This record gives sequence, C-alpha cells and structure tokens, in this order.
Amino acid sequence: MVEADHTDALNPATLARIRQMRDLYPSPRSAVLPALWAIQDELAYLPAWSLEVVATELGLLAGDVEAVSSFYSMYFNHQPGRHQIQVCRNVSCGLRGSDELLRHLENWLGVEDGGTTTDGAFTLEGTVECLGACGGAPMMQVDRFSYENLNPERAEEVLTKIRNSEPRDLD
Amino acid sequence: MADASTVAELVNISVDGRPVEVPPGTLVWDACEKAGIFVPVYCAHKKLEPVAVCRMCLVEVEGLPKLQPACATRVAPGMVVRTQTEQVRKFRDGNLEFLLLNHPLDCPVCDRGGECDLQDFTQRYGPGRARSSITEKVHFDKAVKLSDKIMLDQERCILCWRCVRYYEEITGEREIVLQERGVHTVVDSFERQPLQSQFQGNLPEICPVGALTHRQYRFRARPWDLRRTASVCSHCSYGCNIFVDAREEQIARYASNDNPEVDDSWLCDQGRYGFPELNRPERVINPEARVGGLRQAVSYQDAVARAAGALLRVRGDHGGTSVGVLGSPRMTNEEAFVLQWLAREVIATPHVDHRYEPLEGISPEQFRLGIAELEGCDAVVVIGDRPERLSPVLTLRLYKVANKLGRQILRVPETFSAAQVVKQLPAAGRIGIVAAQADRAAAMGLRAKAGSAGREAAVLTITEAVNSRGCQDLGLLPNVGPGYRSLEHSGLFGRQLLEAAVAGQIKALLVVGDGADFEAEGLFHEALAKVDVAVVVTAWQGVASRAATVLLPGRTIAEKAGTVTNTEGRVQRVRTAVEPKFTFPSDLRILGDLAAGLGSDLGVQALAAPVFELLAAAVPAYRGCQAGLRAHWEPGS
Amino acid sequence: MFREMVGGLRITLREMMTKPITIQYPEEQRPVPPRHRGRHILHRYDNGLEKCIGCELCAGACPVGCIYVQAAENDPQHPVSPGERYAVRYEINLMRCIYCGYCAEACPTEAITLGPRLDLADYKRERLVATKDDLLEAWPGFHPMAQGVAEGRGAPAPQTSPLGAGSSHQGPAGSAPGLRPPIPGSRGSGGGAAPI
Amino acid sequence: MDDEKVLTRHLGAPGLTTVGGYEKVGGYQGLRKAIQMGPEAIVAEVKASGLRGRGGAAFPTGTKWGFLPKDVFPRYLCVNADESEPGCFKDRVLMEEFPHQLLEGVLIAAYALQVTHAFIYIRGEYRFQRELLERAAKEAYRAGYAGKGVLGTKWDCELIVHGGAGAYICGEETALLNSLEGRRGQPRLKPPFPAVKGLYGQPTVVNNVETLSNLPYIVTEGGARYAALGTEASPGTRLFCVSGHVERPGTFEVPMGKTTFRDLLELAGGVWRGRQFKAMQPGGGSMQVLGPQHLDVPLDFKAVAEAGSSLGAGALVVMDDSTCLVDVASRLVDFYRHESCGKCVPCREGTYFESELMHRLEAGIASRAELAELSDICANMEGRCFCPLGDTATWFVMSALRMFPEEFESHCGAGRCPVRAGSEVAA
Repeated sequence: MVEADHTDALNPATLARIRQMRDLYPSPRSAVLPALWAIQDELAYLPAWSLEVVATELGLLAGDVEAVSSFYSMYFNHQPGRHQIQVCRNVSCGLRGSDELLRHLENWLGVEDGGTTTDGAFTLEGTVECLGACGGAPMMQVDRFSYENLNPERAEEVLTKIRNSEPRDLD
Repeated sequence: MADASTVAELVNISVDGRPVEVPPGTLVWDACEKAGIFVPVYCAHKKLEPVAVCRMCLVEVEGLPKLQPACATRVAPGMVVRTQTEQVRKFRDGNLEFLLLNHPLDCPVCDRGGECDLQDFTQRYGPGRARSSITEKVHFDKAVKLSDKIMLDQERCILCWRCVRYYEEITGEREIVLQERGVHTVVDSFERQPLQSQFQGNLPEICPVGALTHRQYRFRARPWDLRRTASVCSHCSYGCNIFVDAREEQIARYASNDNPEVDDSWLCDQGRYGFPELNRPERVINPEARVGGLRQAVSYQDAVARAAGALLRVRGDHGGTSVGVLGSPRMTNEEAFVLQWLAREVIATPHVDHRYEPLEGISPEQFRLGIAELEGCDAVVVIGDRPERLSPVLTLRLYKVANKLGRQILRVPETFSAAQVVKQLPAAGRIGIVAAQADRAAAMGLRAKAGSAGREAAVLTITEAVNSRGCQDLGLLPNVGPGYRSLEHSGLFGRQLLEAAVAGQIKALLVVGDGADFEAEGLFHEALAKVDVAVVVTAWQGVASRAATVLLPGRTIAEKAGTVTNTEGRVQRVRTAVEPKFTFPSDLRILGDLAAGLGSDLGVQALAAPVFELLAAAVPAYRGCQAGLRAHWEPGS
Repeated sequence: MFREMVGGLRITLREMMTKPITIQYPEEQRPVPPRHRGRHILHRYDNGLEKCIGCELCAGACPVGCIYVQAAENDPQHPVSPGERYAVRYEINLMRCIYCGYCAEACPTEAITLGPRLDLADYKRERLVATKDDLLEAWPGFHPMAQGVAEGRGAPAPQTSPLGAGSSHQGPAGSAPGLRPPIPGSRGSGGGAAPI
Repeated sequence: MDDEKVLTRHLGAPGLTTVGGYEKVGGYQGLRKAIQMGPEAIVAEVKASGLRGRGGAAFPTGTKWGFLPKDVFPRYLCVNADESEPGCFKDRVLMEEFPHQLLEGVLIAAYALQVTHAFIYIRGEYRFQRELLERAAKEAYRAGYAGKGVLGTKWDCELIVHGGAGAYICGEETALLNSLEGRRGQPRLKPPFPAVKGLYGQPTVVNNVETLSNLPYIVTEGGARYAALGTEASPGTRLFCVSGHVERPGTFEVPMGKTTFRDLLELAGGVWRGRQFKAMQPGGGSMQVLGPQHLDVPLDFKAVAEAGSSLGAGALVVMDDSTCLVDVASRLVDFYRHESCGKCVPCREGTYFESELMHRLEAGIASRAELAELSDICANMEGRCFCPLGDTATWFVMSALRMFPEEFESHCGAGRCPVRAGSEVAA
C-alpha cells in the first residue's frame, strides 16, 4: 500500500518543532506527546493523517501513535469548537456548586456536556480531571486560563467577553 | 546432567502443601504447574513476557499481605504458595464477574464456544449466576473484518493483550494496538487498515476468548464435532507440528502443536490456511486400466496385476533401464525408501527421481545446523530472501534471535562476496548460515571462508517441499543411494528422464505421489503420451491420472501414516487425520503389492513401522529417530 | 347357564349400540396433548426469520447424537436468521431420536420444539432423516427484504408468542409443517417420492 | 501563625518568577553550596532532614535515592508535576509562585544523583504553568544554572519540561515513565523498580514537585534544622490545600505533627456559612473519609493512619452538614472510572460496576442487596489491582459506608437523594 505523504499539509514551523523535539530526547519516541501537541495547536485536533506524519517523523508505526493519542483525554480526533470550556466537577468543585454551573452553561449555550455550539465557538466539557484549582471552586478552564470562584452570572460574563473578543468576520 | 552442584541451586517451595523444586527465577505459575496444580490465567502465555493484567492467577504467598500474580512473581527459597484458599476463591469468582459484566451473551454464535477459557473458568471458578442489576453493557464493534483471514469482535475481548504482545514481541509488526482507555479500551488496527502480516493465523489461537477468530473456520464446526490428530504441516519443509481437526473426514482447520525445537508454537498463514488444497474433490477414487485402448474401472487386484505385467513386459523387451520411476517430495520416508528399492532392486533401473530439476552435490554437511540451534549462534547470515519465502516461520525464529536474544542477523543478497560478509561478522563465535537449497554452494563457500577466518560456522539449508529432505536422505535420486551412498551408475534426473521418454528411450513410467512437481511441465505431458506404459499412483486427477495406462488411487498426506523428515533432518510422524472416500490399500501397500507382482518381496509388512525399521537398517542415521529426533549424520559422511 | 349367556349377550348388544372409541386412523386423528413430544419443529420469528442460529447446542445436548447441524454466515443483505450465524443444514435422524426433548431444553433461542406429529413410519430409512426443509415452519411467500427486515445485532425484538407460531401446537398432526410421509395403507407403494 | 516557613518563605517578594528576583532573596545559593558539598554530602543532608515524599506515598526521599545502583549511567531524574489528585493544588501554587525554587531543587537533586537529564512531567491541563516553567528553565540555562557545564563545573544538566495530555494515572511513577517514553501511560510491572530499571531501562528517580522544592532550604539551612520544624516522626513543614465547605479555601504551609486538622480548618476560616462540620477527606480524593471525632488528630503520618486514613498528597476537603456523602462518593467513583487506564480487570471493570451502582444508589433506585454488592465489589478490587488506582477507587466509598452507614441505607429505594431533599426542605 502506498501511503500518501502528508508532511506538506502541516505548517513548516510545526514540522520543525516536531523535529526539534525528536532530537531533544534521548529516544525519539519520547517526542510523541509534544509532537501531537504541536499538531493540535495548529489544527485544533488530530486527523488520522497527522498521526501518520508523527509516526514517520519519529520512526514509529501509525498504530503506535494512535494507541498513544487515543489514551490521553486531551487529544481530539474530531474538530472541536474554537474555545474549549472545561468545567471541573470533582469533589471540591462539586461541593461548591459545579453541577449547577454546568447545567446553567448547558442551557445558556444550548449544548450538552461534550457538545459544540452551533457557531463553533465553544466546546463544553464536564467530564474532566480535577483541574487543580480547588481553592477557587467552582471553576472552569477556558483554553489555557482558569476562571475561579464562579457563579452562573460570572461564567456568562466571562464567556460573553471571549465570544465578543473574536474577530467579527466570524459572525 | 544433574550433578550435585546444579541440584543445590534449585529452589524449594511449597504449593498448596506440595513441595516442589524449581530453578531460581522460575515463575510461580510454572512452579504450580510442576506441582500439578492448575492456576487459571488469561494474559500469561508461555511464549510472551508476563504482564499480569488479567489478575486471574492471583494466589496467596505467605508473608505478603496482598495476593500475588502467579504469572509474574518469581519463586524465592522457602516460598509458601496457596492457590485454594477462601480469599483466592472469592477473588476468582469476583474477577470473573467483572469480566462477564461487559461480555456479550454470544456463546451460541461464537466460534470459540466450547473451547473458550472464559467459559471454562466461569464453569470452574466463577459465579453460578448473575446477581447484578446492571444489565446495560458497554458496546463495541462486532464482526469486524480485520483482514481476509481474521475476524475481530471487540465486545468479546477481555483485553489480555496477548495479540498486542504477540505483534510486539514475536513478529515485531505491531499491527494491532490498544486504543482508548478505561472501560472503553479496545484492540484494533490503525484506522482499521487490513492486517498485512503473514502470521495472522496465530492470533485466534492465542486469543483466550472469541474476540479474534479465523474467517476460514467461521461457523464451520463446534469443538465437539472435531477429531484431532497430531501431525506435521505439509506446506513446506520446515516441519511445523500441527493438530489436524477434521469434521466428517474433511479437514476443518489446522492448529499449532508447540514444538519448541521447530515451530516454537507459531504457524505461517500459508501453512495454516493451505489445507483446502487437501479437501479438493478432484480425487482419483477407483483403480482404472486401459483395456483394449479404452480406460475403465477395474478391481484393485486386476489393476496391480496389469501394472506389474506391463512393467515386466517392458523390462523383458527393452531391459530395466527403459523404465523410469518418479516419486514426489510429498511422499513419506517409508514410501520413498520402498519406491527407490522398487526401482533399483526390483525393476533394476537407475532412473529414479522425486523432482523435476536436477539436484547435484548434496551432502548432510549442508544441513548441519538445526533450527533451534540458530538461537545459539552469535550471528546468523541469511542468503537472499528465498529461505524465508520457502519457510515463512523461519522469519519468526530469526526475529527472536535478533530481538529477544540480541544477536546479529545479516541478510545478504544471493550473490555476495564471502570475504566481505566475513568482515561484517563478530570476531569470534558461532556463525549460522541459512540458505535455500538452490544457494547451497554459496552457503558452503561462506562456511569455508568463515571457518578459515577462525569462526565456527554451520549451514542450515532450506529445502522445498515437506519431505524433500527425506527423499534426499533415502536416495530417491538418480545420483545417490540411501544415506547419500555413492552409486556405480547414476541414472537420469527427472527432467532428463522425461526428455529420454519423449525421445523414445524410456518405454515405461512409474509415477507415484501427487505429481505436483511435474504436472505443470509440458514435458511431463509429452512423455506420458509417448511411453507405452504409464503406471500412476496418485490422489489427484490431472495430467498423470488422465494419461495413465494403469491408475491406482493414492492418498493425500492427510490420509497417510508414516514419517517425514524436515529440512534440518528431524524425522517426524504424520498420522492419518482423515480417511479417504475409498477403501483401497495405502500407497505403501500398493508399492509392496506391485513389488510382489514383479516377483519380489519387501520382506516385511508394507506398514509404516516395519518399513521404518527396514530403512533405518539401510540408513543408520535414521535409527531410533521416528519419534521426532534429528537424524544423526556422522561428520563428513 | 342360559342366564349367563343372555347376560353376556346383553353387554355385547349394548356395546353395539354405543359409539366406538376407536377411530378410522389415519383418515381420522385424535387431538394430541399440548405437551406431546413428537417430531421436531424449527420455528420462525413473526417477521419470518428463522429462530435457529446454528449454534449446535441441540446436537451437543442430544444423548443419542441424532442431530447434525452445519452453520454458515448470514449475508447481511439477505439474512436467514437474526445476527451473524444461521444453520445451512439441519438434520435429525428420527429413527435414532428418543424424543427426550433435550434439544429443546438446550436451545438458546427456542428455535426447536417437539411437536405433535407422531406418525413416524416409512418404508425407506433415508426418508426418516428429517432435513431442515422438513422441520422448518412454513412461511408462505416470505421474502425478508419485501418485509423490510433489516439485519439486527443480537436477539430480535421480544416475541409475543413464546412458542412461536402457535398453530402447530393446536391443530391435528397433519398441520405440522413440512413434508408428510405417505400414509401406509391399502394404496400400497409407500414411495411417491423420487428414489434417493 | 509565626512558624518558620520553608516553601513559602519568600512569598510576597517581587519578581520571584524571574531568575533575578529569585536571586535577590538568596535563590540558587543552595545549588552553589550543593556543588561545593558534593553528591554524597547532599544525600546525607537529605537523609538527615527526614524529608519524605510529598506525592502521597510518603517514602523517605534519601532512602529512595540510595536505591540507585552504583556506577550505572546514564541515570534520570523525573519530577512528578502531574498533580491531579482531587482537592490538591499545592504543586500548582509552587510552580506558579516559585518556579525557580523548584528548578533549583531539581538541579540540586540532579547533581546529587549525577544525572544529565532531568524531566519535569507536568500534566496537560496545566498548559499555562508548563509554559511558565519552560520560560523559567530557559532563564536558568541563560544564567548558567543548567545546560552544558553548570556553574563552571564539568557537569552538564538538561532540563526538559514535558507536558502530559490528560491522564490521572500518569501520576503513578511507572505510568509517568511510560508516558515520558511516548507510550500509553499505563503502569509497569514491578519489580524491576524504577530505581533499577526506569526511564529507557536506566536507573531513575521520580520525585514530587513539593519534595524537590524543599531541597534549597535543606541544603542552605541544613537537614537538621528542617527536621526540627516538625516532629520526629513527621519532620519538616508541609503544604496543605484546604477546599470544600470552608470560608477561605487555599494552600497553607504548616509544620507537620504539631498542627491538627482543627488548626488547619481555622486557618481556612472554619466551616462556611456558619454550618456544622460533617466530614473531611484528608489527603485528596483517594483517601478515606474522617469524621468530627478526628478533628484533633495531628497532621502526622502515623496518627492519621491510626485514624484510618492517610495524609496522601496533602489536601483537606471539608464537607458541611448539607453534604450527601453518597453524592460525593459517586462523584469520586465517576472520576476513577474515567481515569482508569484499562490495564487490569478489577480496576477497568470494577470502577465501571462501582459507578453504575453508585448512580443507582444516588438516584435512590438501588436495593439493599445492591449496597451489599457494592461493598463486595470494593473488596474484590482493593489490593487486587495492578496499581494503587484501583485500590483508591474503593477507599472513600468503603470508609464512607463504614462511617455513615445510615446515610447509604436511607438512599436504598428512596426514589431520590434523601439528604439533599432534606436540606432543601430545611432551607
């Protein structure tokens, strides 16, 4: 079987980053996670062909990479929303009302847990690990930033601000 | 040899109160087995490294607070193991409950039903009934065609990882991997691309449940329908040990029968799935003879008498040398030996061969190295890709030597410079050289070169068909006699013989065996048409059966009993796995009766065992080897 | 003595007047008790698919080894039974069968039951090996695709009648599905069928 | 409280996230001193400090280092920054506030163990913190504290910050090593232990962020002084994260052994909204629940163990009297079900079984027989799994069931959660 070469489909900077990570570790295989992060940063998710690219770059088989990418919960194999909302529902947050927060956001955004809004702006996730901000419970993490001590109104406010800060031409 | 020092090194442990002595480093599971106590296990497999994921084998070890996995714990002196305590019993029950929680109720349609470890252990150790109110199971894909050979059912999978580890440790191909995690974990191929391996057939065999099944065997039979016979795979000359499972005198499947010296429990797909060849319906089922120009069915006695009469007539008219005798590398040793005797001693012709192309310059030295001895080599040179194409299972042995034992494997093209190769070898130590028989001269040349460079080298030659080696050892060749004895007068090689027949010098042909080596050759056709007498003993309809003046129904290798010799010289038994549709005598008996018709007596009954004694007397290397030992050829013989 | 003769005759005369309990078998037949274990029936679901999945558990349970099953894989486009597997051959040697009903016990899908048929005699042994065609419930004009039956995984929707088509249990033996051997009688021959 | 601080002693100093700011408060002096002391003296000092692992297992750090076979190189140091224990956020604070203190600790340990590659495995969710550490590491390289020839010596040390991607199990040290090798983060069979055969098959030490952050203090101030901060059985200070139903949740550094749970609760402003204390979970989501009778237990490994729980990763989750323990248990079990790696049967299937039963129980549709089933399942999991994750998935449920049996029983067949229904009526 002739495998299509997909390396062109990636930004050269991403590819360079993958190669840099490959040479950083004592064993190239260690660069699988950083390489997947680099691709997800560019494409927002990991299409099957990108796993083959990683495999080729690191001298692995595509199956090896899929075994890894599917194990970790933060890699997507489908296109998520432009922003990812993670609502922590573990013990500390649960004790301080994260269920109500999630229910409110589900209603407000019109999506179920795990769904993406119709405008593609947000993917809502309520099944995440403890996000390590129990001191500010309840909290949510939007992309890489934490928003703590939330109540439904404050969460709405935060998300409205994020939505409005997007370039207008997306509307 | 067990001298005092090695005995002192053994570790004494007790399993359920039974004392047992094992070498240090032995796994507790093996020690239990040695003590005669069975510990249930799913993930552990003799040929794979322990992972201890199924937890089924947890046992009590005195002094340790937690139950320990017998499959991964090594023995320590004075260890006290208990496998039958209440704690262990309760956990086995609970663990099976866990396994069954998400296991579908597929047993009636599952091919594994009746020979499934999950069924068996549930019967033996498991909960008698379900107690849970949780009836919703996690669902996965079913009946996934992983390739044209393998079917995957992810719901039935208990995630023992055997398939994944097999691909990682045994073949190195890593085609099946674990995906997802937690209760959603599955085994699958990348993007469900079809498996490419030529060793897929081993997957269903190591799968403890019905997650991976053979598509060929799909819904063919239940284990209680099958009759199992231990035999040898007839695909190539490697001699993998198999079980032939037959239903109603049709082969239903091959299963591996571990022989660590030969196959190490793995079969190739060509061999495992190749048996439909033997189930073909195009069989010769009646003795026939040309009576007055017209072929018709005759009685067996009549056919033998006609054959003997015709051969006698030709010998009388033109002399013994006007008769040609052709065998087949798919004959048993007994048949090959009797056939060459029949040719040389009874018909008195030197023209006897078992193959089309000439074979010259052979000696036992070319077969000195054993298959398992490859593991003792410091480096192995493989000449060309022919050895692995002929005997695919060799690839797995080489992978083991390279990967598990960390030895050097050097694959060189068929044309190579021996001096260059020797330079790449380790400075000292044992060198194995693997070559197809066609490359034997190059292999022997390399051996000499390596020998003179201070390495100890030995050659393993890979022959072509299941009993090519036996036919050579027993002298079913025109240029050497039994045991590679040199002859006063060499006969004609197969092809020359046929040419002589076309030229009219050979007046009669005796063709015994499946004839597969000749059937494709136009020369064979011409020769058969030309000769006055063609006595054919064959199982299959074809060129030979159609042209025969006297035709006798032969048996396939699955219908025979006897021995065959694999490429390393191991003499192994083939047993009658299925009965033919007719009741005529076996090929060996036919040869004996033919000899009697020609006025000679074999001296013993035409049965495998007595004939083996006869051939062992003629070829001393074979003495005492019929139960799976390598024939012992004296150096330089 | 005369009195005894008259007494005896009276009984005879009285019985001549009553309706006989014998019947004109085989033209007439008695109803069979509902749990009678006669010749086997292979059932269908209401949608016409065969209940038998070819699992061979009946053959495994059979104490005399009179059942032969050969399974095959369903074509998802034209399934014979629900799920992956069906019986392509199903034969019972009725001469060897002891009508114990273990096959019905063992059946995981209630595909086989023992029916009301009891006239199991023939002039030819071969004809007493019942084939699948003989045993299967009739389903006139059945085409799975025409009925809109799609392949479903696992067991089909629950059946309303646990014993399948109930008619075979109520009617006289003659209504049991499949081939009926010719009734031995004055018409003789015993073999309308082609020789085997 | 005016106890001496170790980890948070520089709190409030400006520019601590930069090399310059950290150097102003005496940063990297520990590393300089360590290099003068030499590896053996550092190990001796750490042994003297009595420092015990802060990741949860509380194994003495000096002893752990001592397990490395002599003269086998290369060796590796891995920093476990995969903090994902529910209720625990101390490492996050240490990385956000004092990144250089951590790096200094890492370098000291790396020098003591003579490793040339130190990996900081940080969980994927801490993306911001990962970038912060990467920046800090770059600065350290520039300042000559890491890289080729550290501080003019012949010793090279690479600092590699490696991001995870969302897997609680990678906090288990062998799973972390697998993840770092680019494999599925599933635990490995032990033995061989990482100290003998770890990363890339070489001797490896895995230490927690908090453990290593203590090293600059121990090296500069001496092990004995560190040990004296706590008690003999539980030396030093420790970060505790208090969360849940308290007025001021947060992280507090307190001396071990001398402080009680009640002290800690007071530091966090007591139970919120004037409610009553009902239960607490010391040590994070994995650990057994304790009740009001345990409030005066000191923060001492042994004392907490005797009370039937463990200090674990140093978290305290407080629950007030409106809390439904079945709800909390169900939440935790769901978490373990989601995070089970799927390697061994009792954990993979057991957590699924457990969570399905907990859902039924929480919804009030389970029977009493199912409650018995639940404890039976837990018994079949505890101590039977491949790694501790399966065990910890049962601890909270088992202990809550033991301590508050009537609460679980009241759920059986109630049709809904009686505790929360009751509190709604009360409110």
